[in-house]
Amino acid sequence: MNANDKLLDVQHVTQIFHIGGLIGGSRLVAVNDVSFSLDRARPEIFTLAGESGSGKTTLAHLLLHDLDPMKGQVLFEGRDVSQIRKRKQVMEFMKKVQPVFQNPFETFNPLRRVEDYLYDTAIHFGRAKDHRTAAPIVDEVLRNVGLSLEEVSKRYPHELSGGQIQRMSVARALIPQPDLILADEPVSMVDASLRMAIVNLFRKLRDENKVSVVYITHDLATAYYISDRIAIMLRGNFVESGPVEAVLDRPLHPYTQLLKESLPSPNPSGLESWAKHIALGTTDVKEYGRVGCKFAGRCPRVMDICTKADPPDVQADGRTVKCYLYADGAK
Amino acid sequence: MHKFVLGYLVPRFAQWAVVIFIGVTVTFIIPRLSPNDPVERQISQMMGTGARIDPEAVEHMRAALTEMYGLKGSGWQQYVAFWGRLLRGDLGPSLSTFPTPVTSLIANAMPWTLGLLLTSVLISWVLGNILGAFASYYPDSRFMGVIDVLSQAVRPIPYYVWSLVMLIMFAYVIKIFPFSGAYPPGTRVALTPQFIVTVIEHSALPALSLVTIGMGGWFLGMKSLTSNIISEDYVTYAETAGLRERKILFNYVIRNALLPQVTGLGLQLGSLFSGALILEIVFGYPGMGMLTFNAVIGNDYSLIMGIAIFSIIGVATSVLILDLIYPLFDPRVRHQ
Amino acid sequence: MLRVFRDLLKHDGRFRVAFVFLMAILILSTLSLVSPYDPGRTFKVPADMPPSLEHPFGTSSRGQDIFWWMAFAVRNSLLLGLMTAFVSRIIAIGVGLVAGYRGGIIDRVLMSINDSFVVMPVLPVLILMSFLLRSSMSLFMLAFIMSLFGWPWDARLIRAQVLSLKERSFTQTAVYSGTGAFRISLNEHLPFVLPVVFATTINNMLWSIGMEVTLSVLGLSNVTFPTIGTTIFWANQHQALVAGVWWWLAAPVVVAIVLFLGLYLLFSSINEYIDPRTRLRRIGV
Amino acid sequence: MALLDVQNLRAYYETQVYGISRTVRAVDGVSLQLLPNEIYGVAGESSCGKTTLIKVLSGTVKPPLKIHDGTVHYQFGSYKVDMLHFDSEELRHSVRWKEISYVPQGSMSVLNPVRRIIRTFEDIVDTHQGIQDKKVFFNQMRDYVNKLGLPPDVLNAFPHQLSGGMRQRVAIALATVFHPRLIIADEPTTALDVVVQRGVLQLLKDIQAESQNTVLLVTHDMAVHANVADRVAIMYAGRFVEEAPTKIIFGASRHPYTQHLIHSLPVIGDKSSRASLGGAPPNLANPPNGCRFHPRCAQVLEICRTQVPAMVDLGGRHRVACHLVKEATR
Repeated sequence: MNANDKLLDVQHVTQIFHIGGLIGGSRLVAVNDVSFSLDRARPEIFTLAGESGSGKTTLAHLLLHDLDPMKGQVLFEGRDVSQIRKRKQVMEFMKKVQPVFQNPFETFNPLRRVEDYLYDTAIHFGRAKDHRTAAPIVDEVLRNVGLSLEEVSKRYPHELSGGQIQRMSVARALIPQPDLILADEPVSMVDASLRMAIVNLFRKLRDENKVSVVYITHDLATAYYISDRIAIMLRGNFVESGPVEAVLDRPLHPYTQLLKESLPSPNPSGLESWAKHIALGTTDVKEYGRVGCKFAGRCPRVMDICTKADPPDVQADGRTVKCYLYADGAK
Repeated sequence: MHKFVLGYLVPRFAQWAVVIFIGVTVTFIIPRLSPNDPVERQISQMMGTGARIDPEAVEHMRAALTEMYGLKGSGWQQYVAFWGRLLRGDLGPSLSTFPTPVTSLIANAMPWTLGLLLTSVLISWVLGNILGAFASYYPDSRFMGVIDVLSQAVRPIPYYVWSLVMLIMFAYVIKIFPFSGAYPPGTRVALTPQFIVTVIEHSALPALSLVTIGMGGWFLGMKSLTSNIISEDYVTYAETAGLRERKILFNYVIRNALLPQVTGLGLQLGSLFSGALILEIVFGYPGMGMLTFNAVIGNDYSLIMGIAIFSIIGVATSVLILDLIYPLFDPRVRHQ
Repeated sequence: MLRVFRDLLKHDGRFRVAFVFLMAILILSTLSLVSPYDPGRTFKVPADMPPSLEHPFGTSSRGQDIFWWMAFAVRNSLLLGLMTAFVSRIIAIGVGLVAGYRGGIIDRVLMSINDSFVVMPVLPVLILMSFLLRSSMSLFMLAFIMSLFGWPWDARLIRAQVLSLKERSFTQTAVYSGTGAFRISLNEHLPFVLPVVFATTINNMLWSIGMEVTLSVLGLSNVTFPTIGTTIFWANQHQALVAGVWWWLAAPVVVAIVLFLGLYLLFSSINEYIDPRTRLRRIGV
Repeated sequence: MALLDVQNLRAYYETQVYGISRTVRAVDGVSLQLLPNEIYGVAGESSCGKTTLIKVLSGTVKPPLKIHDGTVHYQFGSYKVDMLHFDSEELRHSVRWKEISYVPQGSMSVLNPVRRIIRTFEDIVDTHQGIQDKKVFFNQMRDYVNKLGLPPDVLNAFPHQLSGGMRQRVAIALATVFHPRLIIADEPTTALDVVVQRGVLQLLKDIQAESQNTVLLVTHDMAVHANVADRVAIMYAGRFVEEAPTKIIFGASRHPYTQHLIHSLPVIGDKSSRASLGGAPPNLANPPNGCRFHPRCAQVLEICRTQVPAMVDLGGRHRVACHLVKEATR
């Protein structure tokens, strides 16, 4: 498996932020030694799951080349993303990687017609010469996401529902025929009744359009429903990553177990387990600064080694887990 | 705590230094740009008086004037010498009232302007803010409606025109206040009670016009600020919790609306200072404004330079003081 | 544009007042083209005549008809205001958009210069400048110098707005639609910035005309050139109030108030109308 | 005896902007009863009118919101309060926070940013009860928040220094300081992470169990209702479509919209494909006539397009407004 048949290859990426004044101020390791990769041959949906302050959005900025990593590399089709400087290279990169944003009502300028963005994308990425030749292409991608040009043409964002706008956002991303879509919490602001339409859409993109998706979310339920592989993030670290069935059906890392347990299940029978009291989370910044495992402060099975040094990445039951409980010596 | 010092205080002092540096440099450069050389003008003015002065004395005069104007040597040497003198607090002698130094002229004019400016700015700031908050918290009260219309009418009018209107109305049409000056000519300047009374009586009209103009501005500013804050969540929450209106108005609405007004005061100081200058000229009030007027009439080049520099340093320092006071108002700045 | 005008006229009292005031000013200034008297020449009419049918604003001690003189004065002051506002807008928008969008070192440098100008008391510096240029200070030069001092406060407002717009995701959507940085500023950010630009234009006119009045009263501008300021200068010079020729001083003061009030009311009513929030509410969000 | 009885409530937003007047019929004919000692859940998606309902029930109706019809009667023991026609001063003095308190959604913007938390406690308690000795009061509050799982130094902190979960617990502590009979919680945990949300909801449940009062819990998250609420009402486009004890809502609901809300949620462990509703939530400025759900309903009948379905009582406190049900029972 040589390098260039990997669509995306993230190698030991670390990003450190400086908060506070010019000199002094504390260091925050937002992303700590993260690695994963997507194959070009097999399009898949890879989920980055984690709560607020877990570093998943920072990682998204690193993948989209908004930020360059302090350590490690992000390779796209074998080439280091941080080397992309010139306008032509940037356009080439954007042709292959497109984002979908969280808030439908912020994705498009409230004072411009939504369709203008689709026409711009078609023209700028060479799919059409002008407005007239762009129309059929725009209509085709809109049908692809379950809408039609005539249903949404001349409309401003406030004249469309959250669900419709989010679909247009996906349609816009499809126009340059990208290989990878990076969706940052694409459904969290959409009504539950319309949410499934968008979620099913991502599945269709993978199966029919052969587009890989990096899906960023805090909602494990939708992640389980559509993704092939998942990585659970805590304070900048991959604490558990692997096939979604392994990670979520049989979670090993205590934090993943806590996340799964805390998710209220939509049937009243499961009352007792949910009612069990859990330790109150300390303020985020303190947990970032911890030595060793970031979860040690709250982990029901903490050992003293956990507070000494960063736990190793262990292969167990078909996934990788960063926890001393499963390190070979510990059994 | 040190994060606050580095994050907030250091940049403020840096900004203060930059403002003064740019201000002083601008006042240094302008005269050098102007087509007519002040030394020649001074000499031609003297020649113009018809007195016969032999050329040798003129030559001597030219050297002395050039030296005094700091025009000796290359541009860079002049600049360094300029800063040297400034740091020693020597702004050179005033020409029209030779040889009294500029600094002493400014020294006895400044207290008058400060007195007038500080009192009227404080009164108009406090009054304007309180009334502005009441106006938007009780929108249907008629009294507030009248003040609102008056402030909108007064606010756009520049200081000069407004002071003229006040002068015509209160000194000319309805003779309540004396015509001009801070005290009748010839009274002994001393800290005796009657002297103070005459000063107050004389400076009432300029103070009144400064206050009415200033208050209009602060009133409208505060009114729009509070109308946004009234719909903020913490105000609705306080109302839902059944707090009394007075407590909500003072501890929630005004307390938060004051923050931008404090910054606003800082940024307005420059224009307030200019406004006060103009007012003094109209009312013949013996502050920096009158000093400027006399300097212009007397073609006193170095006095004007001194006034310009002094005003810049004065305003920049007061803005710095306001920036230092601001964290006391806003805990979010104090506790990062 | 007509619809906007009709809406405002119908619903906003302030706009109606502003409309009446500014029409009066415009009529007065266009009359200057047909003025029977040349403002440069004095003693063409009997001096110190109170307002009468023949001389609606009366005549001045310098033997000039104040009404026709004011026609020229208002026109020149208005011209000065427009020129200063126009030039300073260009600088303000340029600095605001660049500092806001580019960020980084450029932003920090531009803003530190900007803040020093905002805080600096402009009048003493202007006095120094006009003192030296004195009579050779033409209207255009005064307008240009004032526009050098008139942009910083507004540049900061525009920058603040661009900064917030840059954070909103539709800027990123435009970037990923392949749009260039310049076109993004034009299509995405300008519609939001225009209300601020418009509001500050009128504010700047108020400031510059006011400043001209101040400078010419000190005799620091070309006093033979009729403007609102020079009228007051001559009235002061001839001790109009003491001599009882009150109408000579009242005319410029009244005209100034009508001009400033008209501009301010125009500013606040239109500012509210084109504010994106109300515009969205009007479209029926 | 019902703590709250609402009959046929209609509350609309009337806006007038530059000659364009719009009426949004946010709450359009809602009737409900709250019983003592229960957690009553209201579920509904965005723009279904649940926030407007809360504004009316908590007595914070301000223009452009106007009450058009209906009655809202509270019964605090022997003390009757007609919320729509009640003297605002007496309401402020004896009902607000003593009988009805409120837990907001985003607690970041709810606490006064420039005052320490203890000051907000003092403001509320001093207004209603008066504080004799500030020192004693501080210690009382410290023990009280400690009991609710908050670290004691939270009282001296400013709101911006606390995490989301911490602020939400402070909001709950504030809302329960007088042990009111009714606590209205408007999406109390939407802005929180799933672990913190669980902690906050457990706190709310414990407080309700201990003081036997009533909690009106409003959230779009059906799973939260399943684990917290005793009874649940489903709201759509300004009207109640179904109301029943939680077990019936999740086990035997009769309204297509309720069934969709429950079955559309993906669950860990079950990858079977889930359908989504067609169309979009109705625009309340001109809602569809008849049953407002009919444009999106899979089992729509002719009658649904024209006639508004009445609320039918199926017994066991299970009420539903749907022509399908009326057809079946006839």
